[in-house]
Amino acid sequence: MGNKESQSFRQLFMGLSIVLAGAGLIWGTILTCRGGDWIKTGFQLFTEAGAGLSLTWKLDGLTVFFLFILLLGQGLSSLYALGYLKEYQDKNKSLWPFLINWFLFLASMFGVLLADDGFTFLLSWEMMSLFSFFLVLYEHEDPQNRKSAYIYFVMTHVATVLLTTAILYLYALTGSFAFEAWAKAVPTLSTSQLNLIFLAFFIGLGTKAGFVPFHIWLPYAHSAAPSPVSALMSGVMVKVALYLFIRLVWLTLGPGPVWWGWLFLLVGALSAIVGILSASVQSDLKKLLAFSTIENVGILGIALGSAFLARSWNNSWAMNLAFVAFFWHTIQHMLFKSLLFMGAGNIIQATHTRNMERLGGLLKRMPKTGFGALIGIIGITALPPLGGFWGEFMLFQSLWVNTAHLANGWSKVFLPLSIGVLALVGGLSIATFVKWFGISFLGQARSTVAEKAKEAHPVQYITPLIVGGLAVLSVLWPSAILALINLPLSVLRTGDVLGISSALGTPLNLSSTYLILLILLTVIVIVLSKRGIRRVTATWNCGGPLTPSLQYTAGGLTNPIRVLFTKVLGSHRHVEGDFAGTQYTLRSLTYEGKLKEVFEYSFYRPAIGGLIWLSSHIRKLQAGSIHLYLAYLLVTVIVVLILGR
Amino acid sequence: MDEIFMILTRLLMGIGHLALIVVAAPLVQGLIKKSKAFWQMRQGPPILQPYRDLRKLLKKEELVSEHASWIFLLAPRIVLAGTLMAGLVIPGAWGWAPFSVWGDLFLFGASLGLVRLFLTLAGLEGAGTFGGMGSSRELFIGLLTEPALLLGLIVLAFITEATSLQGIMVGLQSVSPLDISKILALIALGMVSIAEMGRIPMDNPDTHLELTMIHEGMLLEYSGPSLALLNFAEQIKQLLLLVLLAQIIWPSGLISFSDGLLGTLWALGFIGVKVAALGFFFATVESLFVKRRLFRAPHYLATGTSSAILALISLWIIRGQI
Amino acid sequence: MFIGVAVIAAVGMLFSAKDTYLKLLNSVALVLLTLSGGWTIRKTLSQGSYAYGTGIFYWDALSALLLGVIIMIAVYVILFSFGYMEEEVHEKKFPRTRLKWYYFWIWIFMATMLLVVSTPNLGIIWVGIEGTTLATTLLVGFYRNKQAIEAAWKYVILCVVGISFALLGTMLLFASVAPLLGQSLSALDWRMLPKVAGQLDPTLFRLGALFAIVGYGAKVGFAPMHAWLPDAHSQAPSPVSALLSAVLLNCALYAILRWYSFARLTALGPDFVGTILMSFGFLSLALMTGFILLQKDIKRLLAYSSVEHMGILAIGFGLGTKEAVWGASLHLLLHGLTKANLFVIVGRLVQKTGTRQMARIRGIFKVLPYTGMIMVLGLLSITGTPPFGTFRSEVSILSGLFKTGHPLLGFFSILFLTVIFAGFLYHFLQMLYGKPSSRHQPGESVSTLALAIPLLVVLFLGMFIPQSLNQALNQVVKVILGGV
Amino acid sequence: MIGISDNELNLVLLVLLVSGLIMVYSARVKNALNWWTLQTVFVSLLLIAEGYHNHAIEVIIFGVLLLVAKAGVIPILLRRVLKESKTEWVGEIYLKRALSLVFAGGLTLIAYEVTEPLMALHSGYRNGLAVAFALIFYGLLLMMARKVAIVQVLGILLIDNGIFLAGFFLTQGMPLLVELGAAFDILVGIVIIGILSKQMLENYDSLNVDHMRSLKG
Repeated sequence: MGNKESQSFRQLFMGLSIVLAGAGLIWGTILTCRGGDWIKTGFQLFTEAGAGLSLTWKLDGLTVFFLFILLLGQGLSSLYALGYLKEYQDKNKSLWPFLINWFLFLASMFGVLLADDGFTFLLSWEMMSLFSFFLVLYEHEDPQNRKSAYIYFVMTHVATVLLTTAILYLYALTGSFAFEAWAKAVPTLSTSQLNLIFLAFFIGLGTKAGFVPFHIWLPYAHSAAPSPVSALMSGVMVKVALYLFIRLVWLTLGPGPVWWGWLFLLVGALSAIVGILSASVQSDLKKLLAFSTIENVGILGIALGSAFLARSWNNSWAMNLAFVAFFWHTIQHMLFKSLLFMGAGNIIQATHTRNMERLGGLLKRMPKTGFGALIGIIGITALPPLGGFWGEFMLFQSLWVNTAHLANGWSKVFLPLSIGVLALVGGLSIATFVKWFGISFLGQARSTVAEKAKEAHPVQYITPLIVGGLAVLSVLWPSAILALINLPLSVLRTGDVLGISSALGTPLNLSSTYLILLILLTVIVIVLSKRGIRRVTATWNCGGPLTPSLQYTAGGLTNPIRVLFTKVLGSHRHVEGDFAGTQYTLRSLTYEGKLKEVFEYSFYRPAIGGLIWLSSHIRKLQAGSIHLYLAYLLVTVIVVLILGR
Repeated sequence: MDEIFMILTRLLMGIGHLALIVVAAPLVQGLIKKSKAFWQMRQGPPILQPYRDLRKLLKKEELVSEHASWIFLLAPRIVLAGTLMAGLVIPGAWGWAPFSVWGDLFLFGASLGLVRLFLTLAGLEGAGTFGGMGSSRELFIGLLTEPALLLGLIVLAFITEATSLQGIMVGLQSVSPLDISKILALIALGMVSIAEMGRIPMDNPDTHLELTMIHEGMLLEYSGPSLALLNFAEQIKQLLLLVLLAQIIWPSGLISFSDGLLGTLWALGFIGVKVAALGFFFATVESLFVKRRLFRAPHYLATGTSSAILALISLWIIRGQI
Repeated sequence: MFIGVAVIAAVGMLFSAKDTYLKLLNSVALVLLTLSGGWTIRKTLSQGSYAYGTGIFYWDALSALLLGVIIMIAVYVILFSFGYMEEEVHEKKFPRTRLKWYYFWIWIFMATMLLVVSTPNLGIIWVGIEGTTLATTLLVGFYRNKQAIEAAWKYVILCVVGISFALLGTMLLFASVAPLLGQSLSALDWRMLPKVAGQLDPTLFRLGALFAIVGYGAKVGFAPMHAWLPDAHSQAPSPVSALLSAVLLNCALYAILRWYSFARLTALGPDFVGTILMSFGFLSLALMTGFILLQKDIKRLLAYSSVEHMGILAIGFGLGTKEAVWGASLHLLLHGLTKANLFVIVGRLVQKTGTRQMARIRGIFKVLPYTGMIMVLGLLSITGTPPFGTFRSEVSILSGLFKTGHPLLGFFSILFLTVIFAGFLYHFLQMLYGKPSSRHQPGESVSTLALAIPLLVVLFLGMFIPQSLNQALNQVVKVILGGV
Repeated sequence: MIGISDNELNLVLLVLLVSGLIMVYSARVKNALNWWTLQTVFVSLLLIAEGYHNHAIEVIIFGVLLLVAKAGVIPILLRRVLKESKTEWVGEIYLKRALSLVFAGGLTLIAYEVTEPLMALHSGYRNGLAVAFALIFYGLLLMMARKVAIVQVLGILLIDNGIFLAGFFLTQGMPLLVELGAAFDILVGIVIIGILSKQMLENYDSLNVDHMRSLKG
């Protein structure tokens, strides 16, 4: 389609998407503020589908919360896409695939959130994977992207195998697809059945959520997709998977044995560590962000685990805290991660590279993007004053409460250890994002593309700033968020969060105080230290001239981490020095560092290899000789006759 | 009416708390320098020297690298402010902290994290080699200290069943000074704070030999007022850690108005003595050991973390809950 | 009557090789076929069953379903083959004079299949099935090159042998029925059989059923008797492949279903035949994953996937629960449509690119965008991805598998389906993107999109199943499960 | 019901079985063909005898037709093809002749084993059925273990004989329509296969099926 009309289509579609999101948000807010009793009851809408496979939808507080996330994400990323797509349009790349799949993807996510029975869920779940796959595939010119999309789609399908199995198994046991029917029937099931179903759900959904070790696809897909899509996938789609954990495991499969909680806690901790470790040694703008998504999912997993444990130790305070932490962090991560992906998108469009080793000094050239990104990294590293911290704050607290109120047992050691893990993760994430921001935005440009970089289209830096503004707002006015979080909590039968606001409110109101005080102090300091003259000079470099190559590289900045965790990261380095004859004068030095995805190489590749081997042997059956085929026939006849008697 | 009065007193006390920290910080620095000099058989600079240095730096002209952006100038301010924010949760001379809600011990570590973030960013601003080197090492050591710090504090929280530092201090009064888990936690915190204060064996505050320095490396590009602020912030951080340790070793509980002026002054003197003693102790440590190379840091800090974990286990074992 | 139409048309084809004449005749025949067939189907579905003449011809819901599939696909494929064969002639694949023979055999083939679904007599069904084999043999070998002949030879030999087993089975059946219904033709009428099903001599009948299933199974292409299928499908002209895959296999399956539906009533019990069907189906499914995963030839890929889908159908029907059979009947229809469409579009593709090796086909989206789109739709439909109807039918089949207490089988079936999906996706992505080779002839008109009609039907059925179809399918279920 | 006693019947069956075995064992295509013709004659004679005994004229006619068509037309047709293709030896594959004879023996046992539950039938008929099955298995064996196309055709014909025999013993004659259909199909089948083998000759200039293994995997 021509340039002109594609422009109009771009604006039309994205505008529509934004308007829809806005309308949805406003409508929802109004209905919610009007003390929505209807939310608790929920409404159902049947559609004729024959053979008892009917599509049913339901809306309750839990759904409303995630719908809020979805709508917010949709609005923001659509707004961003409005600017981002312009580049494709200038390259005369057809926008149709993007626009159509964009809408269908969003629609299917709505379907997943609203689904009230297994079949509807499966249907929309598959479609969600399908359309996101097409979106990842949008930049198919690069074979690497095609590979990523392929890996993504296949892994989600393998996960869906387990989901389908579990759902059909439940269907066979209860004779119905409806979630309520399952919940009713669960007490009648045996423990082993329950555990099997739980495991199936855990792996199936965990793959989509990006739990380690089912996370292989996530870095590929999220980095291959166009940035608005990455924002949507990281910010929203992953959360949809987590929503299903609550819907299917917490609400449907019921409390379950204690080890479920431990599993969540363990896998969560593992994901957090592995995710952030891999992130810290990446030098690819978007891969790094993708890995950090895995980390945050891990944190959310820890929160879920804490909630499950609290439930089985019926410690309602810890459970409330855990859930508040969970939902709070969900919102915050959505905001910050989409913000960062938008920033990355701007950089990529300005420099056409994702490799941080070629960036640098962008803050001077794209100041507004840079400012947004700065807010983003403070938030994502879970540092005060921004919201990222307060979520973890409550998570810490819930873990502490869980432990303190526990009669006895080794759990009293392991739970606090997870606090230690979180601390380690926090430190690592600081390192990671200092690298992400510092290397690409600070210092001097490492390549000509970085030097020539220009600030992005206004929409593209205004949107991140809006997101940042929202993040700040959420800290300044936490009670609003609490009111929102109250909706799902009321569904999860964990009592009213405002009920314990006496205990909970204070720290969260503290968040606004903290922010204000910090700004106040900073301002005071600035005012007080405003004396003296400034002079701009060259950086001191032992007297020598300062070339870009003298800067610390992205790899170098986090090299200590890489060295310390060589085993976990599967890192290989190969240094080659060319000494001119003597061993004193070094002519050239080549350094090559490689990272092997440990899980990928230790589990997935062997599995695939085995599959290929097997099928290559099966193919030998068709050897091309008709005599052989006749032999098959004869043998079949005889076998059937013998067995059939 | 009395509500407003309460708020006002809170505010005033808070300001007083900060003021005390601000005033005392350089003094402690001078004291430590002095005691190091004592071990090195030197005269050493006068105790008030740090004040003079700060004043001089604040007057001086400031050089800014051509590659630096606005963050270069913003960083020192935020670093100082963040350090002060960390100060708000540390119970001061009167065993009272402006911020004392449950969970504020996490706030302490987090504020220091914020400080670290901006410091390291500032280190990258200069586009030079040493700044990057400093940031890289600071980040490395930082991520290793965090768990030990948090776990140590958590153990104390479990001992006293409170998660606000003030509550912990109050609770610790009733705990015997020789409580095994407390001592183990203390060891952990001590090792952590050595690393945090950037002292031997982790880092050498006095050196400017490029290849060994960490903290100084990040400050290399700074001069004039900004440098003053950064140094000042470092001194404050040091003071805070010392106070924290001191309060844990020998907690001084809440002093209410009822104790009157005398009691207040007594508390002030008491904490002064404790901090001075600790400072002297660390100076001694610094004089006895040498700086380790970077990749020995993990072992050192792992020791800290493991002692914190031991503290935890021992706690439950003693309580007979395992 | 439409059998007559088919036969007359077939004979008529021989009179002239003129292009316009052939096209005209075909079109007329197709119109008549559609009209009479449609009328029959309507009548059948409205009154449950419909007997013609003295009951030599008889249709119930099941036959009507098959009849519908045959006619729809026949119209689609024959219309397509106008342009296709023309192109082949241009490319000197065969002399124009043989064109009429092509149509002649096609229509004979049609006639035999129509006979199969129109007669109520198991004996005649056998004759018809054998007839399909003979009618298609020369079509498979139509290009008369080495490979074509090889394929035809394997096809005819294997199928004739298989079918003769089916004849033996029919005789055994007759032997067990004759004492009860007398030595007449009506003894093999499956309207009579249920009445006496109870008193059949089980030993004789069991032997007969076994032979019949193995025999017709060879024709359906159950593994490990599927060997002829990929060869025949890959060597035949693409329209013929479409007919073979989408219709012929279903007709053979139809024969099995007739046996199955009353074998359920005999002393063997309802599950005897079902179990055999299921084991064949599962075996096919399992083996085909391997063949599909490492396939190099695109038409063979489709052929193997036909075997796989026949396996799914066998599982579905063999389960014998209402839901599963419903799904299987739906799947029979959907698979027919999808596979016909895929063979047609792939036929075009092979014509344009001049190769069947998938490794040589690249960058379809660049050269043949519309073909590419249709291929994406086909890929999604054949792998049972929502929102396509195949998803729904497969889910109901699988859920039947779970309901009858085979969760493990169910799990593995889903797993195999996924592996197959991965294979298909891989091959198609490779072909659709990348850098097109120079030999590809770029460019095509929007009219290509018209070829996607069957897929669009499948898509529609995935989102909404009209009440009428639903009722028809329920009737089919009744027929197969005997009023369950 | 057919007018001959069990002994005679068993004798006939023995002849049929042996002829089948010899076909499996024979090294020359021509021999196999001859033996098959002999077998067919016997089979059709059985039919005629039955018809004669039951005074069923149509059965007799059918038997005669069968005699002419199968024992007359087909052998001639096949001989012609043989002459054209100058094939003489049946090419062994997988199984040498001796070994295939052993296998044939095994298959015979299986045939008896399979028909064993059919005790309900008259014993002579049961033997007949077993022989019929054995012949079918022989045919398949012949097809899978010999290279030459014509031998495979012979295999089919052998199977056909077997089936016919089975039908005879089971049902004393299927409904005529089906019988005719079956016979007709076989004839057409042979014709088509003949055409194919002609084309095979053109393309491969030999009737060795084993050359055709290009379609794999």
